[in-house]
Amino acid sequence: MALLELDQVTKRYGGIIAVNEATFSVEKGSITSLIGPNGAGKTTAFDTISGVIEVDGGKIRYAGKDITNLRPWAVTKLGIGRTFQVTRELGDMTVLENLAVAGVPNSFSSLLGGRIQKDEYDKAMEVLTFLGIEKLANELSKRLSYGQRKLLELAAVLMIEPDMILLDEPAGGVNPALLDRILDRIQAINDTGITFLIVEHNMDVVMRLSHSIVVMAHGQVLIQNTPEVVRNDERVLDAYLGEA
Amino acid sequence: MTNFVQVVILGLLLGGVYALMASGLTLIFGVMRVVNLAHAAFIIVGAYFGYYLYEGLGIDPLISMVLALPVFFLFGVALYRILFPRIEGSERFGEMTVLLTFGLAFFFEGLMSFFFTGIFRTASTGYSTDAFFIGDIFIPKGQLFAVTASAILLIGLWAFLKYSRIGYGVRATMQNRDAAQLVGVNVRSVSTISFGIGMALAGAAGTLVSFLFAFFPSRHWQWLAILLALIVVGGMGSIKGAVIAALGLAVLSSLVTDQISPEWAPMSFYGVLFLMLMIRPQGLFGKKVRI
Amino acid sequence: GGDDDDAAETTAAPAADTTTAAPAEDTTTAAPAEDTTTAAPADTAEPIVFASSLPLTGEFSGVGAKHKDGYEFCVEEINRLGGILGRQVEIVIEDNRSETETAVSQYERFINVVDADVLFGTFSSLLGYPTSSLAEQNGMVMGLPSSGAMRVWARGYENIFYFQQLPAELTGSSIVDLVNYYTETGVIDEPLETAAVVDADDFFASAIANGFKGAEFTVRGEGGAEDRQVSLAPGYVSDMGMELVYEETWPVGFTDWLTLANAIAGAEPDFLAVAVTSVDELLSMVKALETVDFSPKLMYASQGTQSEVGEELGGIEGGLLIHAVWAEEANWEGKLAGQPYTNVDFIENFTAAYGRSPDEDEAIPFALCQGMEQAILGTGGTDNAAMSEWLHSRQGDPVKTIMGDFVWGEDGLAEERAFLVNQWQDGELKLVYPVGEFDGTADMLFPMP
Amino acid sequence: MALLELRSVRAGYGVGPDILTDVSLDVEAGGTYVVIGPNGAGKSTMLKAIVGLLAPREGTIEFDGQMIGGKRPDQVLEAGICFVPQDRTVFPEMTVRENLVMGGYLLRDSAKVAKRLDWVMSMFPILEERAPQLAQTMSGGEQQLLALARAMMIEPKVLMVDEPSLGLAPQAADQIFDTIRRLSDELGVTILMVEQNVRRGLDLADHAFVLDLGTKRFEGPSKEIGEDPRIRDLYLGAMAPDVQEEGEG
Amino acid sequence: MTDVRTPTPEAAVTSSEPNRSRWIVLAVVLAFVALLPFARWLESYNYVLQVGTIILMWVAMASSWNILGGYTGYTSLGHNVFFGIGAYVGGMLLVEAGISPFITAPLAGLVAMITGAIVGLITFRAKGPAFIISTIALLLVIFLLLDNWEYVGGANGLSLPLAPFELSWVKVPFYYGMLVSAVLAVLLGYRVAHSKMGLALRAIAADEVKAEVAGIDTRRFKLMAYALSAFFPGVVGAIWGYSLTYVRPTAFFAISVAAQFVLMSIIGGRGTVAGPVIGAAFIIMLNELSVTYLGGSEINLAFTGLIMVLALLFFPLGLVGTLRATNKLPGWLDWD
Ligand SMILES: Nc1ncnc2c1ncn2[C@@H]1O[C@H](COP(=O)(O)OP(=O)(O)OP(=O)(O)O)[C@@H](O)[C@H]1O
Ligand SMILES: Nc1ncnc2c1ncn2[C@@H]1O[C@H](COP(=O)(O)OP(=O)(O)OP(=O)(O)O)[C@@H](O)[C@H]1O
Ligand SMILES: [Mg+2]
Ligand SMILES: [Mg+2]
Repeated sequence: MALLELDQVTKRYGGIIAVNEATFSVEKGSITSLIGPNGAGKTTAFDTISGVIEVDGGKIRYAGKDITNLRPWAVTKLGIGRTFQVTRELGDMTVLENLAVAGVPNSFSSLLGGRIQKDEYDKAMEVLTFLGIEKLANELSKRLSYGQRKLLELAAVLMIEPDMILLDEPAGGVNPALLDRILDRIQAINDTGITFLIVEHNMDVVMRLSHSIVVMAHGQVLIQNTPEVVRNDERVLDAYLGEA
Repeated sequence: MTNFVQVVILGLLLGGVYALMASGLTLIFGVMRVVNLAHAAFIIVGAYFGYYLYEGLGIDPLISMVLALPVFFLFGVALYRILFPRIEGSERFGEMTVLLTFGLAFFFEGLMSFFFTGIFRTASTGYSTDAFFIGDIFIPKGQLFAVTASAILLIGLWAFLKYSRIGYGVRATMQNRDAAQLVGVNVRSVSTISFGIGMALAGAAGTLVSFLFAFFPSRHWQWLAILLALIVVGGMGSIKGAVIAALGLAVLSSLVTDQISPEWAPMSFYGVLFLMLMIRPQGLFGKKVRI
Repeated sequence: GGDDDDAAETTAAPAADTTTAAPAEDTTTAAPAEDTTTAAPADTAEPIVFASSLPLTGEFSGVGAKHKDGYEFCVEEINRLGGILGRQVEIVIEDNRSETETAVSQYERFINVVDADVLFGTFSSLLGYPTSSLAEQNGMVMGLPSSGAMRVWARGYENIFYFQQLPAELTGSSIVDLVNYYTETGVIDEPLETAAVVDADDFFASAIANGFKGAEFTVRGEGGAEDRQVSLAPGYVSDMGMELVYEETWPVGFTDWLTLANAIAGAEPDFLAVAVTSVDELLSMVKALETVDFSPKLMYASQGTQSEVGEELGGIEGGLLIHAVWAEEANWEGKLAGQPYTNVDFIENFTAAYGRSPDEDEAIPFALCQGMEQAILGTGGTDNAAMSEWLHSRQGDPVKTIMGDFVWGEDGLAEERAFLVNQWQDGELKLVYPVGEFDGTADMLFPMP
Repeated sequence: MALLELRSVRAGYGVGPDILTDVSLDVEAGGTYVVIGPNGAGKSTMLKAIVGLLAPREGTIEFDGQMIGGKRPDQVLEAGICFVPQDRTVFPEMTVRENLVMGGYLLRDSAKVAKRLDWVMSMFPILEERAPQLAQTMSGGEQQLLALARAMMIEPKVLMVDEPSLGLAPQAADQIFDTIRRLSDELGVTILMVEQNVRRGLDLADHAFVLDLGTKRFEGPSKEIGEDPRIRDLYLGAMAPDVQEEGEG
Repeated sequence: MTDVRTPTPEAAVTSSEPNRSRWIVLAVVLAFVALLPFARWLESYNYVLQVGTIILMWVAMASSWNILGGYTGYTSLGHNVFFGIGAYVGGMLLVEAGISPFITAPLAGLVAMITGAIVGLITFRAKGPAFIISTIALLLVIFLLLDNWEYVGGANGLSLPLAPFELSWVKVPFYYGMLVSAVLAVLLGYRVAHSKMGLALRAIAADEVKAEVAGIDTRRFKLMAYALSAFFPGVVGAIWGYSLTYVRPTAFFAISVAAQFVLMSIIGGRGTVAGPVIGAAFIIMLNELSVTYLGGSEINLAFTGLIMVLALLFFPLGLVGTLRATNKLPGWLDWD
């Protein structure tokens, strides 16, 4: 059963149609990749799903529920976590606090709860240790290197413990030695039933992880199919992979 | 009908002067992200400049305005060099400058009170109470001259920013300091220059104030409030926006003064500001940034 | 600038004349003063301390600074004349930046830290209102140089005294008298039928305007007391037989004077009353009226006797009527150090000391200081309770100041006397009403040029 | 003598600790160099120190016989080093065209700027298409491309790029690497880049530095570095070279 | 590599709890402040209490402002709106119903709080400098409205009866009123700083979109912050109006009053618990000193301005912030 469905989703900016009647779906428990040339509309698609921008048309359904134009926090609370391609760390907060934000209840009771509970702390440290940045736990996040920020972005979404994780270029700028381990981890998490939708330009990563691939170009969805099929599709070669 | 036209004309003339005052403020904001709370205080300094040159040496304020440009430019440059380098690259630059310029406003108000006393002043030039009459409609000369002078300055400023190389540097710096440095802009000198320009505009506007309004040192807070409203309505950092907001709101305020009551005239500034926030938070010409 | 020089010259001239006579007078007046101090406890006795917090900076700084001069000059004069009861006098004056919070804590400091013997009031009702409460609470006498709106005096306080002739609301009565007088004498030779009243949205200014318009208002009762209904009906405009054709109020920080002037011009009133918060508003208004080329036949403003008005307006203020609590021409006979100290003495000595002639904003504080000095002399000390009682019981034996005689009622308002009315004529301020009471009153110009 | 020489450079941010503890390296004119190393090693910091966004605390940076350590970025650029940082910084409220024009800020001569503009646009047709669009409304990858293209508006002696392939789709990345190669081959521009896509970085460069914990750990010809087992395990991961073999094999 | 504090669970989870010696110093200071009114032998008793009252009042207000301006990152240059509203509510209830503002102060706070939430709905549409300016506009709008609302006295304002206390005791209730407000406001600030809500607010300050994507209902938290930060200004406004005996728009709605909120917090250290407290004490004492010793001359204003500029140049993060950054902050001031 499809966990997430985009149905004719459209987003326009003046004359530019960033996403043009895009329709695709993500199966529950799968790792689906969203690829396409620069400016294809991938990030915009993420933005519409996560509620960061409003769509101009179409429907987005998650677990059978219409989540079109829901506020971002509500989407998150429904179980969809996302990362940003251009990282958005909470600069004046430490790495640890960046992660702890995931545990804030949306009510007055948040005034009563202390800052970081023991279990949250343990969870955060576990994630950080895995990504090899546990030493940075008390560093202000604006002081991180590019790659470290990418890792923090990933750590933050893992903290939310979502049912579905949207990753926007998780591999960009990450050292290959570490990337190896991250991919293993994604696979491990996926094995526990968590669904992934990943935007990525690194084809090695895409091919290694994906069960299904969605290809976008000029705002439109060209094809959605298995890696084998996509890899050999003419249009995809043309539009995206080029000679490589 | 004549009265309506008359009131609109008066509003436009008042707005022209506001436009000059507000554009210096919005320029400094645009380039340096500094909300210069001392801007109006510097306008008052400029007003004293115009006043004393007129009273002491008999120099017409319109000529003082031209003199004020280099004088206040240098003043601004000196001030910038003394104060800003210490906090320039700081992470909290924006909020620090609010406090810094607030302190400056107090400092200069104090100095002015000390040197010029708190007594109200106004330069009585021949034209400051004179008017051209076209049929039943009158056009006050002082305001007309002031607006013409403002317009010339603003066009000059606009052309400078639009076409000169430094103008490009100024715009680049205001959008992305690091990137500007990396394409070869000397941001320190560009910031200094634009602060100087903002100051020159304040000084020039001040000389106009010297014969248009009665002023004294602590008057600046009231001016500041109006100018701040104008630059938000116009879209912060947009000179075009500031000018249009100044003209539009001044006309509105004149109409309110005439038709309803002067008591509600300030509402045209602050009320419109509120409306603007509700329908278009970024202001008339402010750009909505990609989230 | 030509007019300014004229003004300076004309005011300087009489001063120069009189100073030649001054030395002789000085010695005579100084002699008895020395007598009182022959016991010479002057250097051993504790000085008497006056204190006032004034708005030397900020909104009211213009007038505040002049009040400072008035107070300080009075203290200098007292000391020159030998002090009070053989004690020298000191005055502590601090700046409150036109802020209530600062003003209040300063008076608190005067009372508790400086140990001031007598508090002098501050300028503007904004500051006068809360600081006078403080004085009342502490049982300290406080003379107020301003804050003339009736509400201030309806609070039932026992220790505050107003140093002007009339509360603000009744200011217009003086103009009524003036109009009646000049109509009778034929100077006003055209009928005045319509009137416009414009005022700043301010405590004091609107009080004056209310008098003209005939407003009614409620003064809320204190601590369970009944509310008091104050009616100014039918209003002075109506008293003068005019019809009110335009009334408007402008807010703080108003800048659009031309539009307002244009609207006034549109109503074409014969008489225009303008009540302002500070003189800069008057300057702007007069300039705007000039620009729209409108002048009523008669125009009154609530402030504007200051020499700067002539200087800044360079002549166009001509014909403007302003009520005054004080004028150069009014040769009132005050007292200081137990001896006569007339208005003429004041002008002369002030001019000698400051190199410029005084104006009302220096005269009022001076008179206030005179009053307090007489209260100290009268009670033989600085017991404020006694002083308050003494000041309240001046019926028949008034306090004599350079602003005339003062007798206060229960509420601290002075027994009503008419204000003076000045008129700007050719860059000079002339006393035009009352006529005949003082030397040097001029005829009113009518209509306005 | 090398074109660019770092000697015992120590640097850090604000009052913080040293990030670069002791870095010395030589960049010869006309060469292509790649810097690799784990995240947080100090690669970007080193480039920032060279270009003047960060003043070295100790040590010297000499370029073309001139001491540039501690100079402002615009002075360093004038001297001939052009830098494209990792978080591509475009002028958000300027159009694509204006951004490119800004790239030629130092040229002063508007005819020259126009000429370069044509050249750059012809090289990246997507930018020509988007010329009037505001830079901030471009996609992540498009902005990266724009920032790179902007650096090509002038002909520097040294082009320093922090991760040229970052965020670019494979086709676009190929094009960028191509362009860099051409700049080096045809115009003799010296290239110093950081690259996490290690395989491609080593492919392109003829010389490599390995940076870790703020100092230079290894250096040598790219080929050797790529095959060194120690380096491979520590910094390249099992994947990069293997996949390369797989992919191409 | 960066030298980071090694995170221990204790450090991260409980680092916020001041240790023992810290508590002792704090308790001593608080006891001193609380017992001050018993020092009746002081010659300048009433003056000391008066200045103390003002300082405490500003401690309450600056700490409240800090919730919005410090943690949430929304600088309000119109916070005296709530101060004034509190004064009007307290004043009207006294005049109309004869209930002492000491009793109605919490109600005044509540009204201010509700106003805050409503105002937030509008002003939160703007960000950064535009938000700052919109708060100034709010101030002027409220000013205009009250200035023209005759029921509450219009421009003439409200005149209140003198507090019915004997002279030698008259300052004491006001002092304690402000002390209680100040302590509660600081505790609220502390609570916010050490709660999940504080985390949420700081996240909002850092990046609203990111905060929201992390699951934080930013709109709700911002309104909560605005409302909370309006409460104590309302409370102390009611008390202060009573002590002035006089509530008038010009006395409460001046921009210079609004600026005090910001100055105190920034000079003390924005976004820290102790900052506004230090800042309030510093600014009020500085003002007192400069009007006292430089009072005869207009230079005192220039002097205040100069101190502000210098404080900023040399303590860019505020006193508390800068000391902390250089590790010189004494433990008993580290309340974060
Ligand atoms: N602005 C800053 N202030 C303080 N510390 C910083 C700052 N920027 C980076 N650092 C620290 O300096 C170290 C090196 O950062 P740098 O950006 O040079 O790493 P890098 O090698 O480029 O890593 P990456 O591959 O992730 O880009 C990191 O540990 C980081 O935490
Ligand atoms: N606010 C905006 N205004 C105008 N155009 C926009 C705006 N936001 C995005 N676009 C346009 O929409 C298109 C899609 O952008 P998007 O960021 O979704 O691309 P992407 O597929 O994520 O590309 P990349 O791989 O480079 O990240 C781009 O052409 C971009 O220029
Ligand atoms: Mg993208
Ligand atoms: Mg890097």
